[in-house]
Amino acid sequence: MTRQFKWDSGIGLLGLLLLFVGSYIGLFVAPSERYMGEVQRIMYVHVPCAWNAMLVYMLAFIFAIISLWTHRPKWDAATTAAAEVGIVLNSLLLVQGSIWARATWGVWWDWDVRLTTSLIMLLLFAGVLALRSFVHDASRRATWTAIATIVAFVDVPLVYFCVRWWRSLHQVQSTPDTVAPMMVVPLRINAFAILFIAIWMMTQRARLELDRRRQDQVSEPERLAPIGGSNNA
Amino acid sequence: MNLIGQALTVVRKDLLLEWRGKGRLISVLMFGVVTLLLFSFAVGPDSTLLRAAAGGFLVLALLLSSTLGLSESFRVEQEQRAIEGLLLLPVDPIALYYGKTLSNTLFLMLLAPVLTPVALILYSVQLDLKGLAVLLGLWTLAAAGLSAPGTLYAAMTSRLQSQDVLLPLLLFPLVIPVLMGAVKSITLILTGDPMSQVGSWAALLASFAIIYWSLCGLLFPHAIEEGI
Amino acid sequence: MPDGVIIGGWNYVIAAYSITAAGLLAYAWSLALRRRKFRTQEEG
Amino acid sequence: MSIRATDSATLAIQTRGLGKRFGRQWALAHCDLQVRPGEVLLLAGANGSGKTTLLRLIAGLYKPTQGSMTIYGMDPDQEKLACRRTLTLVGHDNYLYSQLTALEMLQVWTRLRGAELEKAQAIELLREVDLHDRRDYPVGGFSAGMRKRLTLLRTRLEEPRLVLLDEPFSALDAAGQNLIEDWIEGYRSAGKTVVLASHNLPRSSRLCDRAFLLQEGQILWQGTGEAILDQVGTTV
Repeated sequence: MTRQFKWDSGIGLLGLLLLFVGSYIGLFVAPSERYMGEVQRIMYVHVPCAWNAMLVYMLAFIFAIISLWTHRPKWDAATTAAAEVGIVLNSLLLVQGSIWARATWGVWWDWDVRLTTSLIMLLLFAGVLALRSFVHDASRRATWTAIATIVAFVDVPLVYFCVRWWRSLHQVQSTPDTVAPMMVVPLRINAFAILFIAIWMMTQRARLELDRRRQDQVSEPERLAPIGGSNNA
Repeated sequence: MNLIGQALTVVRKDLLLEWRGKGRLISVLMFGVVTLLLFSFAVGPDSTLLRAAAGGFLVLALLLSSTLGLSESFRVEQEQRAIEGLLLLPVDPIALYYGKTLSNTLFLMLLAPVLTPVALILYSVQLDLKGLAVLLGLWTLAAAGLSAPGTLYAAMTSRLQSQDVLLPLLLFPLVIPVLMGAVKSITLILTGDPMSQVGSWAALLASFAIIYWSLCGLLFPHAIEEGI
Repeated sequence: MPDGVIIGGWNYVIAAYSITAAGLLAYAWSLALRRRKFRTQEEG
Repeated sequence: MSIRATDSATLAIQTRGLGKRFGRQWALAHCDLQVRPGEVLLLAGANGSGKTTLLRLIAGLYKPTQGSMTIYGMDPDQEKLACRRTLTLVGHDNYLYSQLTALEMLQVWTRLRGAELEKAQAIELLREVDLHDRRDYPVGGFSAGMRKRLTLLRTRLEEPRLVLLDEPFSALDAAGQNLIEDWIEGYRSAGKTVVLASHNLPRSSRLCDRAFLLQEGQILWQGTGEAILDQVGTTV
């Protein structure tokens, strides 16, 4: 237990450290972008959050399939943890996206493909956790969480293509045309930083879920002594 | 074969129940009509605006009515736990799922002949017979797409205290592709389709329906493993 | 200077970074709190 | 009355260390049951002693938390549909759709069992429970006793080999109770297995070959039908 505790806090701390380093480079070392100016620096947290949110949702999907297959509590805990951490990253993503929209287009919200998709994604997975909170029986809760996670994740690509078609007359994704090496470095560092932090969060959340589940696992009562004599078979 | 027979028995039973309880169908229809009316107040008496939004309003009326119909279809099952009576029989859960989904699809299709004329009149839209036929086809695809995850989630939430909140919460974000596809394609039918884009939207609706009919059919037996 | 260049905007950058930090911290804090609450519950 | 045959294939029901936990509560624990084909078994015990849980576990409506079982040699996990074909359970609920008629209910159930019910057969069945005059009325208008009788007809459709009855006598009048008693006698002579849970001990104890007394989810005592009356008189 204590050894386990060490590895995940280690990863968490490493992530934190990397986040400081990456953000420092992103904020103060990397050059400002030609058109976006300083605002482009938001990308150094925004893009890693986006990558990791997708990654964590995908983990939730994979864990959900395993959980449905094996019915093991640990996979249910992993599914829940991944869905919840995904929601946290997704929320951050939306706020950063909104700030980005404000800074570049002058509005707090734009029906951009990625922004819209991530909002719908957030609602999808929030629904999963809402459903979960209403089910009392532990094994049914696990099954239903897994099912809802699978159903929600399969929708993500559909939503993405749909929004893209829906917004067919819409500006091409703005890609910075001068990518200095000093822009790639903080992006990569922060991507790993957020990944490590997400892993730490997922392990903590999964442990919490397993502890809760363990609390319910009362062992079978002692066998009661049979009563009566001659009639007993 | 046996699977299809069982599914059709479930559909027959559901249609009979729907027919006997006409009040339910009529209430859901009235609800749809009322929403159509309310939408026109939200936009105001500007007929150009209304005409442009007619397709969207029509699909929203379908979507809002669908949750009522879906939760109703399982309230009947839970009233005297008839669903448990079905689960105790040697019925394949997959047959049960497809039976319920098919009858829910048919129920939603029944809304079209009432809601479409009301929308055409209220929003003063002209539509020829061919357009009407295409619209019904799109409506069918949308109904099938809504019913597949809708039946799964309606079954899962049918014994939870807050089904009324939970079902739309789960279903609405999920069926956004259906909503967008149906709104875009039906609007094109109503306002003209110069670039003939209806086909690709119909393809989107069809692929959503196919994906979720298969996926939810696979998942439903797990969902009811320990009863509902 | 080319057209459409955004000048300044440091306040947006600061807002984005601090909200991200605050969000991550808040969630980490809630995790720690929930686990602690659970542990005391189990002992009590 | 002891059973020496442990070959599960020759037994109608065999459970080994069956247990079911709901949340933190064990509703059933350490349940070892061996029922031979053709036996009529009575489960007795106070409310919450685990009778219903045991019946629902056997019927496959719950998954056991612990232990295993076989139904006529079949593992319910592997051969779910075959088990369902073998057994029938009538529990506390009536499984009815208020808007269907008595006749239609019977037809739906039979069709889902994969058979077809002739109208004449259905009327004959309904006559048994004295509902033939009401066959075309929606069951929503039926009294509790009439609904119960209609639902109990499920045990006579397609005639399963294992009949599980949870409180079959509740909500029934004396005539109805006599009828169910006759049915159970009929099942016994036809070689079917019956497990019933009941609070109506005077009636059910004279029906059964063996009786089990449950308390706090465990089988505390087993013996003959006559003996359970004395036993319950002294302990409960």
